[in-house]
Amino acid sequence: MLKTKVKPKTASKTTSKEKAELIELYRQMLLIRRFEEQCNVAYRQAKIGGYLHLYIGQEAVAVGFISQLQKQDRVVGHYRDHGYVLALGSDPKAVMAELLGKETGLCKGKGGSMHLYDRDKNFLGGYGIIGGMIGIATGVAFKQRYMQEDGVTLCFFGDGSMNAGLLHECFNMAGLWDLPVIYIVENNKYAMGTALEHHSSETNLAKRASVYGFPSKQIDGMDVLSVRAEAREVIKHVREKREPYFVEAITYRFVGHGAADITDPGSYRTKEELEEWKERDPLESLKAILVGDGVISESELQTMDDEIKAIVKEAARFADESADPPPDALFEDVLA
Amino acid sequence: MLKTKVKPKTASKTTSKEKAELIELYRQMLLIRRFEEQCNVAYRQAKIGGYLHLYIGQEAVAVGFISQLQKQDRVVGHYRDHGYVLALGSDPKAVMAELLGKETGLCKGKGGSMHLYDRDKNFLGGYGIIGGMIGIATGVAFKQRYMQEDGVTLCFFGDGSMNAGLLHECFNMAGLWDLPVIYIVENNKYAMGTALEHHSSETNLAKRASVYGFPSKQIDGMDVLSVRAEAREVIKHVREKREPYFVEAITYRFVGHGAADITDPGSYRTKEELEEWKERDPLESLKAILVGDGVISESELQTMDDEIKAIVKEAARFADESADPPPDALFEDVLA
Amino acid sequence: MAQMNYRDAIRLALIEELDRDERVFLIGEDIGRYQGTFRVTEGLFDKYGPTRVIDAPISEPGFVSMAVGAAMEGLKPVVEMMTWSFGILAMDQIVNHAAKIYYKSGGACPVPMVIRGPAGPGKQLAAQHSHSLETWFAHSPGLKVVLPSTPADAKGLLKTAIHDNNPIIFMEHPQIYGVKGDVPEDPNFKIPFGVADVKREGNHATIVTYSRGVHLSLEAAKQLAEEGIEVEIVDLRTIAPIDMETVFRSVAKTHRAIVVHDDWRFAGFGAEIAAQVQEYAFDELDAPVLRVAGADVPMPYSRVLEKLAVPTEQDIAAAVKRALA
Amino acid sequence: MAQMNYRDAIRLALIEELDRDERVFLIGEDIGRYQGTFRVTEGLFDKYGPTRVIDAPISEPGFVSMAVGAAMEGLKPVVEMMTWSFGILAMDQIVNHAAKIYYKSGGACPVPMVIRGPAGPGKQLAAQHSHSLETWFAHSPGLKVVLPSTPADAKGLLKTAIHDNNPIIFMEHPQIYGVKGDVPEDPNFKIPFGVADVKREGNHATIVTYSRGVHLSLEAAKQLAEEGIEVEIVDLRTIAPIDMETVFRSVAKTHRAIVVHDDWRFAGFGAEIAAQVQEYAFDELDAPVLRVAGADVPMPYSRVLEKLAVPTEQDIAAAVKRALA
Ligand SMILES: Cc1ncc(C[n+]2csc(CCOP(=O)(O)OP(=O)(O)O)c2C)c(N)n1
Ligand SMILES: Cc1ncc(C[n+]2csc(CCOP(=O)(O)OP(=O)(O)O)c2C)c(N)n1
Ligand SMILES: [Mg+2]
Ligand SMILES: [Mg+2]
Repeated sequence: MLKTKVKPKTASKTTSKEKAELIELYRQMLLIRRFEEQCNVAYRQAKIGGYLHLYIGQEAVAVGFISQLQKQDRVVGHYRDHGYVLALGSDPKAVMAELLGKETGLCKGKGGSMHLYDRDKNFLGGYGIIGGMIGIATGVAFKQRYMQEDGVTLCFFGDGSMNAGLLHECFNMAGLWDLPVIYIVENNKYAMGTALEHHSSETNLAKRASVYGFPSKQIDGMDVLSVRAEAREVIKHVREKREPYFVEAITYRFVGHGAADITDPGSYRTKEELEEWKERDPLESLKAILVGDGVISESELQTMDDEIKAIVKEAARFADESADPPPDALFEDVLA
Repeated sequence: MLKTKVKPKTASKTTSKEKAELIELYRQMLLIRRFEEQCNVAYRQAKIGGYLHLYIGQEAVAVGFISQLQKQDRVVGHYRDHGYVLALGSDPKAVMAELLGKETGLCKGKGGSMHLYDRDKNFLGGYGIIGGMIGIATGVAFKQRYMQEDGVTLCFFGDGSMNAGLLHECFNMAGLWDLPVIYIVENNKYAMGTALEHHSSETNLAKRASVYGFPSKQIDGMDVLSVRAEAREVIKHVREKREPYFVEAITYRFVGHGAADITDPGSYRTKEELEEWKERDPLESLKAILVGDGVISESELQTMDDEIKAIVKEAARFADESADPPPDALFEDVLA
Repeated sequence: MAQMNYRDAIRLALIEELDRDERVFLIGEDIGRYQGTFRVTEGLFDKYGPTRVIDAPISEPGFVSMAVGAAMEGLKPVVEMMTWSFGILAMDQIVNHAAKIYYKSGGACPVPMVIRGPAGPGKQLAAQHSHSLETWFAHSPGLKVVLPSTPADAKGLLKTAIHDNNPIIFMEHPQIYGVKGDVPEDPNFKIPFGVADVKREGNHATIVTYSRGVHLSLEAAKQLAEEGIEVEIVDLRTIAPIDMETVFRSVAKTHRAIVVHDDWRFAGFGAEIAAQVQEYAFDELDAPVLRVAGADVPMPYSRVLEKLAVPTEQDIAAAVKRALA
Repeated sequence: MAQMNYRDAIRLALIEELDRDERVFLIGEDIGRYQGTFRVTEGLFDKYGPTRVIDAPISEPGFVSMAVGAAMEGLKPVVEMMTWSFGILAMDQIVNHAAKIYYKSGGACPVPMVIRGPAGPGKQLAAQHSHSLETWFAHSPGLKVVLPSTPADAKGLLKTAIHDNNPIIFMEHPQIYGVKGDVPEDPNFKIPFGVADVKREGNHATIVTYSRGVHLSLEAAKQLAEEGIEVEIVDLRTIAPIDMETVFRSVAKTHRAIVVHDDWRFAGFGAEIAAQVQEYAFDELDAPVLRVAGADVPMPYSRVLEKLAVPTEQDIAAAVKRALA
């Protein structure tokens, strides 16, 4: 079983600012978790159609990285993208409405789960084609360099993308032209039902990405504090040195590849493996630290959970009650 | 200036078999050289149209490698492909006729310079699309493995191909499935007019190819004896171990990218650099050894050159006098 | 004969061919351990093992071109495109390699391979996963393009495809995997390419279609029959090669033609049918050839918008009436 | 007005735009130090340096998608495809990304970029380098497709393309780079998309064409005029958007139409023209719409075979006479 060797770090909880930040990390992960759970319900109710890929288990990666961004920075992701927009602060109502294909959705109901966009929150899209997001992110970073801005671009994708030719082409150009892009592979061990060792000739992905003239490293993607610490360093490096960086975040998804997945666990991974990883639940780990160190009490956490559940419920209600796009919308937005 | 650090080796010329082999290496390189010179003439006479890429300067790579093949092995190449078929023993008449688009050509005049095929000689095609040959060769090696044969497949391409996404995808699959393919990049420092350091973020190509779970090495591509020695070892390794191998042969082209090239030398490389490399002419180096060590005399070499010139002249005559394909040929060979 | 659905009929053809010829192998993303996204290859990994049923990395250009090379050397690859929308990544390998190697080698190297998988809209898969690409492939010489509408056709045409010596584009439709029908179990049952099938006879108008369009047209035909309009439905089954004779014969009887397909209308395959019918059956036509096709927009995710973007029975019935007006 | 060739007219448009807007940059293979394969960008690397004129690695999918991302953030990339045959490798980036992002983002992210380069046969470049791909792109919503035939059109349309807010497919023709003509030097000179240009007036038949087809048709028109046949030549200039009004107006006058293009005939763009003319001008037609197009074969290398594979003046003249027979 491929598990990270990076040890979770404990937090320094000296200042009240730091305390608030820790709580905020937890709050964001919890929002994503509860939101995704609601999505699953809506999918079973056939309110959400098409493909639905949930982020449950991987919350620490998005939250840890995105917590370190500044407003001139940009984010691009693959189709498993709810976590990114929620961590960036998109309105859960507009996200849920998009998943239900409503006109009040982030993309007026035209994008759906795999194709969220939120320009105001610096999210330049979820992409349904493996590899696609890497090209887009590389171009966004190209613009940052071309205009001599100091922003950086985060690009999130899965281990399956390592085998897309486009990744190779873009990594080479990013290395050649020193683009301020941070490629983050969320290595959750499986591309759909194909295990890492069945799809990648080199299972150390940080090593695989090490030949394009820019640094790469492996990090523990299950521990949000560790992700945050690494993200801070990596983002600082890229912002200052103006060169790309590759990060392999070792993580795991606790749910099927897609909400429709009927072969999991069983056909390609075992129940035991899944259970073992669930013991490293990023929410549980942080909760243990927060409560153990007295940063927050169990009852405050309960209140937080209630609040978040209310937010998610409100998002579901909003989405339900929103109107479908009008027929004319079909022919709008084809050309700018 | 990127020049190989591998030192040319001297030959062991103990046996008469070995002597004959050395002379044959020279003969093949000379045939290619004279053939290419004739092509250049035919191009200026507008007998050859389209794109014409000559192999002058790089002869040692094809000749050294191909000299070590067995009959169950296969070769695939990019569009700069005259050297491969000539080293494999294709009839120069049929090759030249193809370049003139005649029905007696290797491909009945339908392929042209970039697309030679000679199944009888195990050449499965020159390909005009950068990267294309890598996919084909990987598939040919896949068949060798699937059918549990002991053949190997050589795949020749240029440094420019290193940036094709397809290379990355195929290298991964070859590594994953242990395919008996030898990828040989002829690093002649330029992809058309773009220097290696302007197109590749990592200029050590053997290093760039080192992350797919199979061995890679850099060799001196200007010295045919060195190429032959390395080829022998690499082919033996792949034939026995059944895994891929990557070879970076450092070489140089003495002519423009294409016969039509009017910007060379000058716009992207200097006359001085070109002259410096010409001092390492693979024919001249081998000749010095052969004559110096008494393997062959100057006058025997002159006789050889006369014979080869006659062969090339005959090929030119044959091609000139051959008929164009008949009009009906247009619609033949579209479907098998 | 056995009753089975379209998905199972395709699987049956694969099994028969895997059993018949050891050179036949399957390759594609998640066709093995995961049992196939649309479960067409369910059980085959267990039955034939990883040598014959290969889970590929997400490298469409890579494994398609690998299959081309293998085919040139005599293997018979059957590649699954998880959806044909991903085939867009492999256009160069398909159109500029698989389709051209036989010609550019002067007939020396045939490329006997099949690329199969679902193509078409209707599952709310949105802009990037809902393509019908038959028009692109039909436009490219050196390929054969197959679009079966029924389980029996799917089986018989896939068998022919695997026996063929050329690169075959085999497009299934995600909305008809569950459709049932009688399927011959005879392993020698094959359906030749380039032979259209009249799925319904009628005198008033000819509907030329394939794949899902056949089912839509049959539905529309029922409605129309209630109003006394009898349409003839020509299922092309393969659009390259194409059986225009059957179309012309039908038009000579009905004097009206309507083309139906999911793919975008503008410069879509319907245009070719219209162009040929007006060119070669000009004097037979009592009305222009009409097209019922996908709206010229990227596919929207919203269920209601997606419905508006694809042809319906109503659209077809309306077009037939317009042709008859 | 200045006399210049098509190649120089394109370069002039690039220079004006590079000077006007710092967000405009050029990227492509060997467009810089090598001066461009067809020398369209000659001198621009020296003038604007490596930040504005970027030599790309041989990574068509890579640099096209990078340009898409840059365009989403407000830059104005002008990508050179060394030939459009290599554009086949970037179909996914063009058709499934550039063309769809505006729609799938619900109108949030326009993608203002131009991809330009030569497309078409005639230089003995053989099977893999001779594509005309306009049909594929015209078929794909979200793109505009431009095919200028003259130096003035090339300049005016390229300016419009760079000012446009959408992904533009700009196809030059390798055989007309040397063609000369008067070109307005006014940097404000632009030609709107979707406006066809009648390059010759006539009453007997309408030729609908673009790019090299215009020159062939003008030659054919001369021959025909000697026999008393006066053709009208409609140069579409852009096929998406398309100006069918001008075509219909001409057909209403001549009652006959012939479409001419280099691209393959089967499911080629001519089919769309034929389908629309027969649909919307059915009663105007005295003869079927005919197509003069590329042979449905991979392009052969042989000079004599290549000549047979592409349309000629004679083919056009013969088709016109057939339409008039
Ligand atoms: C080009 C392409 N091929 C195939 C697919 C189908 N597909 C969607 S997700 C997926 C697996 C991706 O796995 P990974 O990148 O590891 O991301 P994860 O789902 O694990 O987050 C596949 C094969 C696709 N979307 N795009
Ligand atoms: C996909 C693709 N893009 C661009 C080209 C045009 N092209 C032909 S050769 C060449 C340079 C290749 O250089 P390299 O691979 O180093 O080989 P060399 O010519 O040096 O032998 C280019 C860009 C092509 N043939 N295919
Ligand atoms: Mg994964
Ligand atoms: Mg080179």
